Amino acid sequence: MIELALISVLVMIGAALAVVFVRGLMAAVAAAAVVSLALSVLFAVLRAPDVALAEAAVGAGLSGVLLALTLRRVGLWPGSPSGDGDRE
Amino acid sequence: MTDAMLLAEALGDVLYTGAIGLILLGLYAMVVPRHLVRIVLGLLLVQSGVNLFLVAVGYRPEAAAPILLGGQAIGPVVDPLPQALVLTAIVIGVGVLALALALVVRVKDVHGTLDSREVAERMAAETGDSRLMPETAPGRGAAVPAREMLEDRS
Amino acid sequence: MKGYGRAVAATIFLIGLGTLLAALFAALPFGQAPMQVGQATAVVALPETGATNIVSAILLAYRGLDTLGEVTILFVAATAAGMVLSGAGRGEAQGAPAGFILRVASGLLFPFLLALGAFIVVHGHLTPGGGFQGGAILAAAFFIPLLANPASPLNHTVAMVIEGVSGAAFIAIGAAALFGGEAFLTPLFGTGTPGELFSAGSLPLLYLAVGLKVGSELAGLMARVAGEGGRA
Amino acid sequence: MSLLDLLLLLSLLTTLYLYAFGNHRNAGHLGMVVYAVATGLVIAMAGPLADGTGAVGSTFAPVMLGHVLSWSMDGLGWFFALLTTGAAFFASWYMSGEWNAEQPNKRIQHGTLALNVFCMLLLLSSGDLLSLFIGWEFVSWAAFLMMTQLGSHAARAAFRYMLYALAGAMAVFAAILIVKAQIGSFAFADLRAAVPALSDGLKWLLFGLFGLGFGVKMAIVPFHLWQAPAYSFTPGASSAFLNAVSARMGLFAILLVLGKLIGFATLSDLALPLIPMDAKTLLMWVAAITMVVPTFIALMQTDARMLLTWHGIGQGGYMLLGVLVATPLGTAAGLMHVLNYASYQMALVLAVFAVIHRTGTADLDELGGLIKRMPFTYLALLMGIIGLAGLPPMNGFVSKWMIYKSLLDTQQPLLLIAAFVGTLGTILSVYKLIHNIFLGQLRAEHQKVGEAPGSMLAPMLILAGIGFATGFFPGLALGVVDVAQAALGVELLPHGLGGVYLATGSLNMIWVVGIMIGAIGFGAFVFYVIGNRRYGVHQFDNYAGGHFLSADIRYHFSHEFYPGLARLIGPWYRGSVVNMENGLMIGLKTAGDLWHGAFRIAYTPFYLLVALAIGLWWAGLDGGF
Amino acid sequence: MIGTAHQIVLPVVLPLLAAFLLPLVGRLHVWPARLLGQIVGVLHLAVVAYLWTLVGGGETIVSALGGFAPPLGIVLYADRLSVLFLLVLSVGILLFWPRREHGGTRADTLTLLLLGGGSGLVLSGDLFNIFVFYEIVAVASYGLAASGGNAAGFGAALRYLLLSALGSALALLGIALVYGAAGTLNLADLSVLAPERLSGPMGLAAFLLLVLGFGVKAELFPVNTWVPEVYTAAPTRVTAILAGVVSKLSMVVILRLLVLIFADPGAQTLLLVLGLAGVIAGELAAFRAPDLNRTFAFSSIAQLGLVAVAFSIPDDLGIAAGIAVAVHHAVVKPGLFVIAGHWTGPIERLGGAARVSRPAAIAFVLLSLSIIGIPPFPGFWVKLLLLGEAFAAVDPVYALAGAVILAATVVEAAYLFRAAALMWEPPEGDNRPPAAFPLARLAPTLVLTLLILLAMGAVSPLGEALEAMAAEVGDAAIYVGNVLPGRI
Repeated sequence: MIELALISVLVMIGAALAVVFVRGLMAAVAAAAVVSLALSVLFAVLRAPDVALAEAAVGAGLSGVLLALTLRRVGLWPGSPSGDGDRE
Repeated sequence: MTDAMLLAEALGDVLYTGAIGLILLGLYAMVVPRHLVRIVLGLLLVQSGVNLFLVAVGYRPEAAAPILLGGQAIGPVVDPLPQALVLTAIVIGVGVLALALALVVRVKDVHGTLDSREVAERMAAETGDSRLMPETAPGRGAAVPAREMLEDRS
Repeated sequence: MKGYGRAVAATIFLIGLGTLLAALFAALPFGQAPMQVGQATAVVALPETGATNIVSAILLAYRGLDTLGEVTILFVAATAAGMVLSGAGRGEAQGAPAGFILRVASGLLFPFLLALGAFIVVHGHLTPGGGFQGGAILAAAFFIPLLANPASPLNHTVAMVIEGVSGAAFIAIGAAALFGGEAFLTPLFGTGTPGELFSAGSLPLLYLAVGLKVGSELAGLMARVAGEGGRA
Repeated sequence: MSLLDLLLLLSLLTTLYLYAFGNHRNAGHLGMVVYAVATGLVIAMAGPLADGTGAVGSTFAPVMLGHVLSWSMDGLGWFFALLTTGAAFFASWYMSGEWNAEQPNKRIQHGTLALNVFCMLLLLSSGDLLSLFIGWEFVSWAAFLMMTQLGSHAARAAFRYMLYALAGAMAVFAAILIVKAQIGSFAFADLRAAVPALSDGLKWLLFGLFGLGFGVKMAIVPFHLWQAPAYSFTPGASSAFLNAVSARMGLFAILLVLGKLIGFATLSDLALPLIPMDAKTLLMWVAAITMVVPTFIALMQTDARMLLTWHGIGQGGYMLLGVLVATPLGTAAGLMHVLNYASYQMALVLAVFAVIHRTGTADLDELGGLIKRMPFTYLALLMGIIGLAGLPPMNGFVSKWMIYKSLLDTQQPLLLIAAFVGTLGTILSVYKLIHNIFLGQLRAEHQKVGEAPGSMLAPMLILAGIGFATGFFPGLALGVVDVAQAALGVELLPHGLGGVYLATGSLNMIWVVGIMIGAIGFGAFVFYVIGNRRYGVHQFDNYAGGHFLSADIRYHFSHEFYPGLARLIGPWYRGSVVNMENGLMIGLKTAGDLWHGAFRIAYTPFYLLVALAIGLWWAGLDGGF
Repeated sequence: MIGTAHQIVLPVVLPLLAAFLLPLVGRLHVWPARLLGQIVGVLHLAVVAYLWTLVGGGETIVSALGGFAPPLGIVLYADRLSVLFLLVLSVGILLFWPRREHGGTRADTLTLLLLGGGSGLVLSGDLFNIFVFYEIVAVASYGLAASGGNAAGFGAALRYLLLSALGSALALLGIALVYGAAGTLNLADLSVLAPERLSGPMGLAAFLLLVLGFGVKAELFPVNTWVPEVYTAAPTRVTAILAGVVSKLSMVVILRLLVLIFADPGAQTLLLVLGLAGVIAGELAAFRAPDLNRTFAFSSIAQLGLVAVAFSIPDDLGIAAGIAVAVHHAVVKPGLFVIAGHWTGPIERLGGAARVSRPAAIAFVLLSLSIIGIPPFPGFWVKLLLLGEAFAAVDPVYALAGAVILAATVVEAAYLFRAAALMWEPPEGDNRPPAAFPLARLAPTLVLTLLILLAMGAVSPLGEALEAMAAEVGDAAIYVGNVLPGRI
């Protein structure tokens, strides 16, 4: 169990580093979703299934979708018509 | 000190480190980068870190999840209260996130930029002279005279 | 370079803050928190409310006002987001229907997600999950078809009616107790047989209201951010 | 209902009435009647006050937040109240006739005058420290309202005054709150009883705060910068009233709090470390500097009003010095100087405003030769400057002589020299005043100027006459002073109608004036009758260097009147105090800009981060987590 | 005597219920929805007035929601303090009900939610529940801040949101610390347990986090950077509500926390330092503010700093002074913001304002005098109460704070009267005088000015009521005894 926690924390911190420092915002958003997933694993480890479920559904799923939609809307999604890519 | 306690301590260290790491990285992302989306992501990280800490506070080694399958209490359970709190906090978080993103979309719309400093400057320029501007003017804020008025007036 | 100055200053403060936080957290020995209220609740939750999921019992019974507040926050956020975006231009990537696979998949997914969400919501008082998690899935169920075919707008009126009525229902269920001279949100209908679907008194009803409200609000939020908010 | 109630109610109703209906042409007359009645009421109060311990209380005593506010007038307040209502009477008289007819904002002028009178009476009858502070604020703001009447310049000057006054008021506020915290009461008697038990540090603190607060109103150096412009840019009668009375409120408060409650004796026991000086001597030196510096600044003024108001600051120094001597003679001198100053300064200011009324200017470079055009104004001004300069036969001489004498008696030669230097400066500058306005060549544009109307002449002449009468018979004024002196607990000064009678030397003005008039009459007799100088020279009938001068050639020497002195004083003129004030303003602005900028920074969470880090560090300081 | 009137929940759920249904009504037509909103506002006021009749004599109402005895369930707690601020909230929101903006009925919905959330904030007796209601208020205020539909409004709202949400996250961390250390969230329960479990650095750290979190809305230094931006960019009425009412609600929460849980010198010092820094920063920045809106924004930061200083004085009268400052500010500042909202633009352009609209200029002067603290206006008595306490406090640090406040008063007078004096001047150069003030727009200001003038005549009764209220609030034992009878 501790191994799982350790791996999840490592993944989480790594993803969080990516959220902060990676250049593209799309990648950052994806990394944020990874943070949420790792977090939900941690919640499961902590015997909080409700929270894990919520984090996975809301944190990783919904928030990620919202962020992605926003990026698309403000033209930071690589494929968006008038977008200048996701560079800041 | 038993193995179980050592193990719990190690788990605690790992989790606390994770929570602190998320909080610090989130704070960094809110303070240093200037892109508003990045700042929003930083906020997300801080919230996640706090949530993790809150759940970790309620953890108890060798206790079951607070769901009484079969309708019976079997042994100790981990503290359900922080879990309920975190559940609430997560939903609050997503609400705030959605509003933040809506504002991001709109700020991009009206200011033409998502750079925090530029937005601040444009706002200062706009509110320097008059209050209500026609809203359908993306990228407005180039009103130089208004900016001058904000400068030193003896 | 000015930017670096800030980064360096922030890093210094953050390192200091991290040390302090570590020291602070260390003062709360892991796994040994007093948590007296939590444990007390865990003991009495089942007999008092009839819900086997203690977290749900806390959310709906002991801390029902929190939950009301929480759905309210979503509602506030949705309203505010609607207001903020109501004058905005349409999203940039509108109009182009998604590919065949997504369309078909969304068609298949819709009933599945709907059923899953509903299941999670109504079993919230028994098993992990509940109004929020289920509501999120319901929201996805309604939102994915929208992604697949942007031309078919989310029916805002329906969403709004669900949103308003379910919120009002939550308050109405809570306020019903007031007329009996009890406090707001006092569970009704007794506890039933723990573990059964129809148990835990009015809690499943509350969770249903929460699930519907959360689902409609989240769907509305996503639709608005996606650029569908112009008409609401 | 006591007499005090009646007095306060009367002035309050007058204020309300005049604010509403002050535009009526009879407002000035109404004011005269009211102030005459008020003066009568004040005089009627004298009876119970004469023995020094009595007081006329008010039945109005509201309880505010558990503090009973009380008002009661003792001899000290009575003395200043008499001054106030009297000055208001003359001011109102001045405004009753032609002046009244030509002013655009009569309602405000009459209303603010009445308001000031009311507020001052309230202050003068305050019965505890809290009502004293409330009265103090009222007086400050009422004066502010009076000063802003003319807008622009006046408003700026008034604004400056307000900042000074408010800073002073805050010092007073702090002081009374400290008193309250220490002795648990706002009552005068409690403070008086508790003073001996207070620590030296606390006494210094109270001395400093009260001295600062009340000193600002008195315009003692270095808090004097506001006064001259603020008083000068106020219209006519209001200006005269402010000059005569307003700054005296500071003296009243100093006498009441530092003199009566804390006690000048207590102050002289407060020794400064390192240098041989105590708190009282320190204040006396401040008074001495206030006598000298503003007087020489007055010398440099080119605006008649500014010249007079700068003198007003210096004259305040004499009064403060006199009362600080604290002997029967010194106290009487200081208090008498208050009355004397009020009479001649009012006459002077009213005369100058009469000149402005006729010529439209008070610029000393733009006037001259008005003696034939406005002879009665000239007479009033002449009598006034004689009083201001402290020369016989006017009353200014009596009080100044008493001040010199008290300094001599208490062996303070340095202060005596300062007083003489101040008087010298006064004499020099008042000559400039009368010369530049009335003597010399009449300007072409003033050929048609006529004498001021009777409604304006009468008050100033009567005031000048009072100045002469109390110079001739100082006993008239000393009798009034006795009441205040008794209330202060100072031994009464032995005096008669003609002057003071002391073991160390007496002054009998009846003899002085008598001899003077006799000598002057003899001189005139010699000059006019024996010397046969019976015709006057026409004002334009002049020549210089063998040339006859016509009226369009300016030969009237008025610009840069004292060039040598100007070179001497010039560097001091905009000196350290002005720089200090500027520096303070610049510092304030810079600090404001810094904070303002800090709020405009783009990365606001940064503050949160910093505060959090520092706060947590601080929280962990004692004992760690 | 404890009444267990469960109606206490009505001020919370009534507006929420109406808010949920308002969009449906608004779907039909706008005006019935707006009418519904305002009717509920009036109803709220009526309920609050009724509650006042219940608690006005010193009684308290405790309602354990769901019938679950505290500390397991959430309790709502109404004493005079709570109901007083409910009253302020209710009246403030009714006076400044938002105008009809382009967002249809959404502003009305948000206002109702603000009303309900704010009511919950002052009534709640549970730490996390307070957090939830705080978030409702916060999110509603983000939305309202952007409701002007102007570009600056969106930017300001976003930056406000980011700061405030970060603060909330930190407050949640503080709550986590409190729960981790004490194991309960009920304020009364915490009050009993705090001396044992939350004393020392841990409690101080938790308090710091909570104050920095809740302090965002209370405009506490240094988390008040959003204030000038939002108050300038938001619609006037929203500004009036945020500055006048919402900030006070957060201060009430901080007061409850301070009195019940963190009643130790460290926490008091912290609040004193933050409050004093706010006073200094606010007054100095206001001194250099370019327009009236920013002037008042900064001045309100300073006033909230005064409240914090007052609350930090370890004495019941300090609490009374703090409440007095808060209520006084809640009455005065919205009125001033209405004026600032109409006369925008640089202060220098105010020339001629008094000629254009004398009532507005006079109201400005009267309210300014009161806020500076000139007798006989209520502001003076408020300052007397505050400073009297500061100078009487045992710790000489408070006397120093009092001196700073006195000095700040002079600065305050300087900038307020610079503006006031300008109003009576003719316009500078060929500037036009500011726009005339329609009486309808000025009405709230006039109402509030009248209120101030009326309060002048009732200083003593008000002061006594305040002191009684403060004595009740300041005694944690009363609170604990009411919520958890038998624990003390």
